[in-house]
Parts: sequence; C-alpha cells; structure tokens
Amino acid sequence: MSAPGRQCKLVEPQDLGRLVTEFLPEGGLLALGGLFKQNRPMALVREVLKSGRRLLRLVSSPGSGFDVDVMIAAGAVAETYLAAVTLEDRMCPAFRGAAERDEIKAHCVDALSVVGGFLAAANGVPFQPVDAWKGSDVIRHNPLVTEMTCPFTGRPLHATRAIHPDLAILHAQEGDIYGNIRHLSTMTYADQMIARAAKRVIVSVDRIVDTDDIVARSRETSIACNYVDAVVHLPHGAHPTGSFPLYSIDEDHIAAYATIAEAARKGGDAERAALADWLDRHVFAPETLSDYLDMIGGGSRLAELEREAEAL
Amino acid sequence: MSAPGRQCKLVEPQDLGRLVTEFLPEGGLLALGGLFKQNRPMALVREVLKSGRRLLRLVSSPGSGFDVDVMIAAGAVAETYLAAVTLEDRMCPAFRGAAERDEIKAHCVDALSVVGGFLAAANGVPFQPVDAWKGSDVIRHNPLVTEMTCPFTGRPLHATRAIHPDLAILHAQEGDIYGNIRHLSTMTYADQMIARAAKRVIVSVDRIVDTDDIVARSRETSIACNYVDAVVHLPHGAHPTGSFPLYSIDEDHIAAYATIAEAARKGGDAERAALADWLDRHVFAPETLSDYLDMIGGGSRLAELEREAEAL
Amino acid sequence: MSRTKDCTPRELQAFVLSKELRDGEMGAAGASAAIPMAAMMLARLTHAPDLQIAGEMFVNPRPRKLYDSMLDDRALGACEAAETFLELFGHSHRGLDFFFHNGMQVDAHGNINLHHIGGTIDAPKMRGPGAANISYAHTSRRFYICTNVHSPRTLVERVDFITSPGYLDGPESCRAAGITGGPRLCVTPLAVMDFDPETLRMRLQSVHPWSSVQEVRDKTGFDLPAADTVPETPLPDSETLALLRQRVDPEGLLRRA
Amino acid sequence: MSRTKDCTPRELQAFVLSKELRDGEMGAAGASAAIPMAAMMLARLTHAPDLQIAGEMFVNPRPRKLYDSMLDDRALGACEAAETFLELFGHSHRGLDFFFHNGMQVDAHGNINLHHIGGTIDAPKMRGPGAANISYAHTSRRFYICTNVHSPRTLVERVDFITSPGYLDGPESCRAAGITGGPRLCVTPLAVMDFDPETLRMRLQSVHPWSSVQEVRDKTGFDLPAADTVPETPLPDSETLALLRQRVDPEGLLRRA
Repeated sequence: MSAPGRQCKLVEPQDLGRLVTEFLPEGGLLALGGLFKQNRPMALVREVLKSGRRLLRLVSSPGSGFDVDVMIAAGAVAETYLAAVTLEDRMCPAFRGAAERDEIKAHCVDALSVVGGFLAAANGVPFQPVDAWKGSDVIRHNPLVTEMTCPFTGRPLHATRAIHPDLAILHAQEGDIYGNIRHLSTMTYADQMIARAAKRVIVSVDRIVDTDDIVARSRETSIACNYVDAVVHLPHGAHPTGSFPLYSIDEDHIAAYATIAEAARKGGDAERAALADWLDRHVFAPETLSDYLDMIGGGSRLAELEREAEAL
Repeated sequence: MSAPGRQCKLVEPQDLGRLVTEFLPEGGLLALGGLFKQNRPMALVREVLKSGRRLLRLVSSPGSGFDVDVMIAAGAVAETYLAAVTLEDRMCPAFRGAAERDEIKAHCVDALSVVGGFLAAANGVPFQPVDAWKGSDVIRHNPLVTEMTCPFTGRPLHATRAIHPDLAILHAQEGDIYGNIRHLSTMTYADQMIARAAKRVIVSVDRIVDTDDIVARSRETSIACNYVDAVVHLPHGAHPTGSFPLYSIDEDHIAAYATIAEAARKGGDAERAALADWLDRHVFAPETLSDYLDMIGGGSRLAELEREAEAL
Repeated sequence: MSRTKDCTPRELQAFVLSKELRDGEMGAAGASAAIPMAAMMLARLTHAPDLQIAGEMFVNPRPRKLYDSMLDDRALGACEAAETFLELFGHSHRGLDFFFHNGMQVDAHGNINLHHIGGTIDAPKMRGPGAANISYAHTSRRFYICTNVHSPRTLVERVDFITSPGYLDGPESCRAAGITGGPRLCVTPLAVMDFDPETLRMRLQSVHPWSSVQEVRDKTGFDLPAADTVPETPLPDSETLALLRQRVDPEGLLRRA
Repeated sequence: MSRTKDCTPRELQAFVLSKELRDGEMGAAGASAAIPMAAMMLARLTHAPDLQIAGEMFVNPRPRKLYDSMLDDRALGACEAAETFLELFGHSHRGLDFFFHNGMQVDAHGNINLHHIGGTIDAPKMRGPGAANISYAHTSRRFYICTNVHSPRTLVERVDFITSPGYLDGPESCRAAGITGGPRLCVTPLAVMDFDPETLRMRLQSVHPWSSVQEVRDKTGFDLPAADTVPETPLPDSETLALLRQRVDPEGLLRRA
C-alpha cells in the first residue's frame, strides 16, 4: 500500500505514548478536536493521560465536555481555555469542582476568541481582529484578548492572539497511511483549523483507506497530509462520543461517568475513591483499545451504537 | 422540485440584465470567481457588458486573464485590483495597452492583499493582518495596504482592508434552485471566500440538480444557499475557460482573441475595428447563450472540449 | 379550530417562539436547543416555509426528531450544507435575524449568565459551563430567552456575570456600549415576558393556562410589572399541535417532564 | 550510464532543478510552471520519493503530462487534497522549503520584476502581468529562478520594479529588510548561475553544452563573474532522460522550441 520511499505516517497504538511525550511537554498546550459529544479524540485523550504528562493547558473547539472532564478528574490539567464545558443536559462535575476549588485556572473565553486564535495561527499572523464583542463580561476577563484600533478607520475594536497548540489530537472516520484525513461526518467543526494551527498533529481514524481512494475524491479530503504528523488506526477511537455516520454517542456511558464524578465532587473519600476506580478501569488499566472496548460493553454495545448511527 | 413557499433563486437568463443593473451600480466593484482559465463566469461577464454598466472596478481571485481583458477591450473598466493578469503563455493585450495608455488605473496588488481583503470581509472585520511582505515594491504602491503595529507584540506588520464587492459573479458545475452550489472541479480557488465577502452573488451553473441530491452529499456543497442571491442555468457558461470535469479550456478561442487584441494594441483603426467586430460577434450580438455557443463552433466544438475534459 | 388543553409547558414554549419567526428570516440556536429547534421546524411547517436555519455550522437541517443537543450529526439529520467554525466566525460578526439563548441566571434586563454564581469569575462559588457564542446576542437583530425553569434563582434582578448581554442596565448603558439588538421575549414554563421599551426591563406579557400572575410573580426574583388584566398565553390549535407532535417531535421529547 | 546529447534546453533546466530538491521537502510553483513541475515530478521518480508538492492549493498532484499552466484541474490531474486561497494565505506566511519563480526581468541580485519596464508603475512604458504570490520569495527557505530566455533584456543589472525580492541590493539591504530566504540558482536555457555568498550577486556556475562562457556573458546584462574554468552543466544520463520523457513529459512539451 505504501509507495517506495514515501514516508508512512501510520503509527502503531503502542507508539502513541512515546509520540505524545515527544510532542507535548509537561505543562504544554493541548488542543482537542470535535465538539461536545462528536468526533472527540477519546482514545488519544486516554493515551495522553497514560503518558503521565501533567499541568496541561487545554484548548478545544468552542464546545467541550466529557473528554476534558475526564482529564481534569485524572489530575492532568492546570489551565483551561475552553468556551463552553458541558455535557449538554448536565454540567461537567470535575471541571466545575476543580474551578470552584481553584485547582485549575479556568480562563474565561468564548467561541470567537478561541476560533480567532486558531484562525490567526493557521493564517500565520500573530492575531485576529474581532469586532463582535459588546456588553459581555467575558471580554473583561479573557487573557487571549486585547483592545486595538483599526489601522484604516481608527475605530476601536479587539484582537485575539494566535493560538499555537504544542499538540493537537483529532479523531476522524477515515485516513490514509500518509496522513490524508477524510471526515465522513457532516460536522467537522474546527478540526481543519486546529490542524493548521498546531505545531504537531496526531489523528486517530476509524478506518484506514487506500491513497487511491483519497485521490479519487480529493475535494473530500478534510485535512491534507502536510498538516498531519501521525495517523493511528483506532476503530471506535471516539467512544463514548460519536463518530457519525459510523457509530453514535454512548449517552449511558457518559451519564454513568457524570453520576460518579458528581458524587465525587460533592462527597467524601469513598466517592472520590469511586471516581479514581472509574478512571483506573477506563483509562489506566486497559492496555489496548480492544481491552478498553471490552470494558465498556464489547462488541454487542458497539453494534448497538453502530445501529443507532445507521438509523439516523 | 420547489418546496411550497420556499423562495426559488433560480432566475432565467433573460432576467440577468435587470439583476446585474440592480446589484451593480455604475462604477461599482465587481468580483470574478475562478482562476486564470478555469471556472471563470464568462457568460455572466458578457451579461455585465451587455448591461451597459461602465467605469467598473474589477477584483478577482489572484489570477485573471481572458475575462478581464475582454471587459477592458469593451471599455467597461476604470480600475483593476488584479494580482496577476495573464493568458499564461502570453500577456493580456487589452489590459497591457489600457494600462500603458493610462486608460485604466491598474492598481498594484498581490495575492495576499486581495485574499486578505476577501477574508476580512468574509470574517466581518475591517482588515486582515499580513506578515509576509518584505522587500517587494508591490506593497509600496498597494492601495489596499497600510502599516500597523501588532497589538500584542508591538512588532510592525501590515494590514489589508476588507473588500466588499457590490456584486460577485461565479461559475460552478452544479447548483440547486435555492442557490446551494457544488463545484465538481478539484480547484475552487477563492470562490467561497468571494461569495462570503460580496454584497450580492450571482452564480451560473452548468447543471441544476435536485435539492435532495444536495442534501445527500451536504459536505460537498461548496457555497451554501445563504450566500447566493441568484443562480442561473447556463450550460457551458464558463466557455472559453474550462469547467472541469465537464469541459476543458478552449485554448484556440482564447488564442484567436489574443491575436486580434494584440494587433489592436499595436495597430491602427483597422485593427481596432477588427477587435470591435470580435466583441460584437462574441459579446453583444448573440441574444442567447445558444446563439453564442453556435458562434464559437456549436455542438461539435463543445463535444471536443467535453471529450478533452473526460480524457484527463 | 379546537384548542387542545393537554399541551405541555415545553410544547407551549416552542409554539410561542414559532409564532415569532417570520418567513425569509435566517437564524439558529446554540447548544441545548430542543425547544428552539422545535420552534423553527414548526414555523417552517406553518407560516414560514422559507425560514433559513443557518449560522451554527449547518444550513437548513432536516432532523427527523428532536434531541436535547443541537450541534451534532445526530440532532441535525441531513442538511443542505455543512459549515465550520470558520464560517461561524463571519456569521457571528454579521449577526442573524434571530437567535435563542438560555441561561443559568437571567436578569430583569435580559442579561444572561452562564459563568458563575457567587464569588468572582476567578474564585467562583458555583462555576457554570460558560458559553460558546456570546456575539449573536448583540450582533443579531433580536434574540429569545428560553428557560427550562422559572424560579427566583434563575430570574434574578441582576446577574452576577454577564455572559451574553441583554439590555445591560437599561437604555443608557446600551447606548454607551453600542448595543442595538437585544432580547425580544423571555419564554419560561410558566409565562411569556417582553421588555418595556422605556426601561428595557422585563414585564409580564401572558401567563400560561396552568399558572397565575401570582405564581409567576412569586417565582420571579425581581418586580414584574403587568397590565391589570394579564392575558392567558394562547395554546396551539389542534392542527398545529398535531404538526408539532407528528412531524417535529414524534418521540415526544417536549412531552417529557 | 551513457550520456544523452540530444537533451533540449528546457529538459536540462528541469533536470538541473530536480537535483536541487531533497527528499521530504515541500514546495510548489506558481503559474507558467512546466519546467518546475517536470523538476518536481522527476525528483520524485529519482532521489526524492517523499517530495511533497503543496502550497499552491493542491496537495501532491499526479499530472499525466505537462502543461504550460499549473493552476487548473487539467494541468494538475488528480491530487490528494484540494486547498483554496484560504490555506494558501497561511502557507504564504509559513513559507515552503522551495519555490520557483520566473521573471520578465531578473537582476544581478536575483530580484524579479513582473510589473513594468520603463516609466513608473503608475505610468509604465511596458506593463507586465504582475504576480499573484510575492511572499514565497522571502518566506520560503529558498527559491529557484527559471527563465524561458537568456538575454540582456531579461537579465539586467537592476530591475525597474521589485515584484518578488531576491537579495535586494545585497547583504546590507537584506538585513535591513529582514530577508532571510532568497534565490539559490538561476537556471536559463544557456547556463546555471548561483550567488556569491559575500556579495549575493549572481555568478556563473556552469554552462550548458550548447553554449559558451562568451555567449552567456554576451547575453547577460550585467557583469557575470566566473571561475577560470567553468564546468559544463552535466546532462542527465539516459535512464533519467527516459524517465523524464516517458513518465513526466510523454507529449514532449519540453522538447518543443
């Protein structure tokens, strides 16, 4: 499948720990793709946690939830630059608890400051002008933002600074061994922009496809190989978030976590031990993706999620 | 095909003159899609010329040629904001002649100032920072550009001003009656950005497709209906430029024009009359697209260009 | 046309909001948007067939049923075009005709708080989820506030933090900030509030059949002016309710508690 | 490996440039790019299989033959990804490993003029086509100048207008302007020139077999320093020429006058 002499960017799952450690320093800025409960790079999030990197600073497309909550619960996070952090039908317990206990610095940012920052970095310029912030307290507390004057009109407006993540982790449905990525999902959010903004990019894909197939539908390539450092074949790598049209969101899994994490937030040692146990069973103990998938219900549960996606 | 009550944006070719006059004022800023010899909205260019609007200011994706040369030859242009103006294997005679005789103001701009201007307008901000201009005289003479200071670092850089064309004319391969546009060509250049930047947008398409077909492949919609004011069904509407994968570039037609226009640039009354005659026969005399297509060689020539595209 | 008394609060909220949307307009909702999505879909099926649902990265979605979320493939179903945060950045500057917001706290001037209650943003007593898009509140022509609860904790005199601006502290502060858009209505499970054009403070417009002026006032954390006779919020007729239930919300998400 | 004497000037230009490109690098050419495209494709087939052709809106094109143009579907053939001017904007800031330029005028310091000859830009005696991308000249690590003619009108002491910067007026002016990249070679139908690291002026590196030091100097509009013995530009061996003719340029575009 590989052309002679061309660099293959497909890496084995067991190499991920080494790559994460190489690309992401202690205290580094990590960017997460997808949005809320779709296309979140959950298998890669678990690899980051297993790598032992701590004091991380997190940035994401403007909607995050389960993934960052798990990372905070695992104690790997020092700062967040996250616009909305929610499980949609309920709040993120670890995020909320850590912010209230001042264990993380939860910066106050919004969609335009984050997207503008990715856009500036992707464009190769130090900032992005923004002219759509009036009356909100978010701007008064936003470390990404400063006031400026339009060089043409003299009118006051704002600038948001370029965001260059040390490492971006993304999940997509398909990719080839050279790192050409194709989303089959309708929504791709900020994934392309994040890939263009980040210093290093690792993408997990549900399927590896042949490069001839990529070439046959080149306009559908969502992230070109020149932005990608490594691609890894991790089927169901977005679980419990969805990877449409292949598999849907495992709401039960997310809800079960949220209940345990919320109890830990409110409770005592026993509740915190239960959360630690959940993290151990779902993040640290499974040696392989297959071990993880067995833990969350195995083939029958995965088939249910696939059927749910198919029925949409 | 039309849903009850939903606004149909499909217009008849005979309505184009009225629409152009409504959207584009005398002296207005007109944007052209495509690049060099691909996806240029030639049938719409002819409609603009027939509408009688003059003193136009032209902007385009950073590579233009035949289309703008014909508009200049027809005397409809006062100013150009065009980065490269070329037929690739030879220069554009009318552009060159008009600039040398000072009949048009041919502003000195480059790709980043134009693209940055479209991007700023599409983003809804008054300017785009640019940090990639060193040593070139283009910046010293570029009316779109000013110097500025980075509000974060204090470093000197440049800004290019937002470009909001009064009207953008684009050509694509497919569209539905509500104005959802789908390029089948691999290259789409700045078409989406121009559509987002312009006040009004008219798109000619080689084929009208059903909205269900658009919905079935929504990630392939290149310009969403909310950016489009009118769509018009003009098969071979890009001729003599190419509309891949449907039909290739009519190099012979472009070369024949270039020879006549170059002779007019260098020559006397007879040569200028020959160019006027060319313009009359190809732009002003043909009442319908079908009349035009007969003039340039009819079905057999079109079939050749289709075969050439198919063979690629 | 007969009236149908068994309409639920969330169904009524969707119906009230649907009547606000005009044909040919373009708008959207962000996260947690089952009621706004129902309102938009119902408006399309009734009086606004040309309503354009766009601005949040999908163009004219065709959901087969309602979900609590709104920004995933599941909840959107098929659509006419997929956009990304790049295009959303531009929409956020240009604004939409209408947008929908909910809030952890909503105050008398329609300001919305999703960030913190008590303390400060750096040392919050209770940290909320924050918000993605805070720009549509003032760049759009108007927006609607749609809450899941009506309580003195939700509807407060002044929010602790302005996530998305309503009318700030009234006309003068809006002028100073350059705010031109703003909330049109606040639609809760108990009542519909609009804003006094003089003071830009909330006032009671109508009370849902299952509530009363007294109950609404008791459950509102600020003084709520009202006319001497407050009308009852009109319920959907049976045909409209049937459309809502059969075409928009076949699984009855809005009928659940 | 036997040498093949019937190699044409344009084929030799492509061969010379192909040897400059290193495996794993990323680069592209703009318009009028038959020779650069041939150089990139030949490099891939010989010593640089991992050469990434990207930066001008297509990623790793697979043309079946050469065209004079480069930025249309016809000339590119299939590719791995299609980009737009949005992505090109970013590439232009980050720069490429290598880029190719041609010019209406090229001067002793490798500055390129495509705008006007004589007069001023506002009142030009002769107005050129201008250029799209002027940024890659200084943001890329290096670029190559590839001309279609070698004449005193093309190769001048100082261009009338700097469209794309080479080494400006030498080391001091480059430092002042913050220029770090620059032209590596100028490859014409007659010779290969490189740049003196001290003065950053062009000097003769090799002369093609069909020309001579005298002819090259006569046809160059500025003084061209050279070693006492100027080597002949090495021709491709027969295997390499066969690759060029059979795989890269099957229709012989580079063999035409």
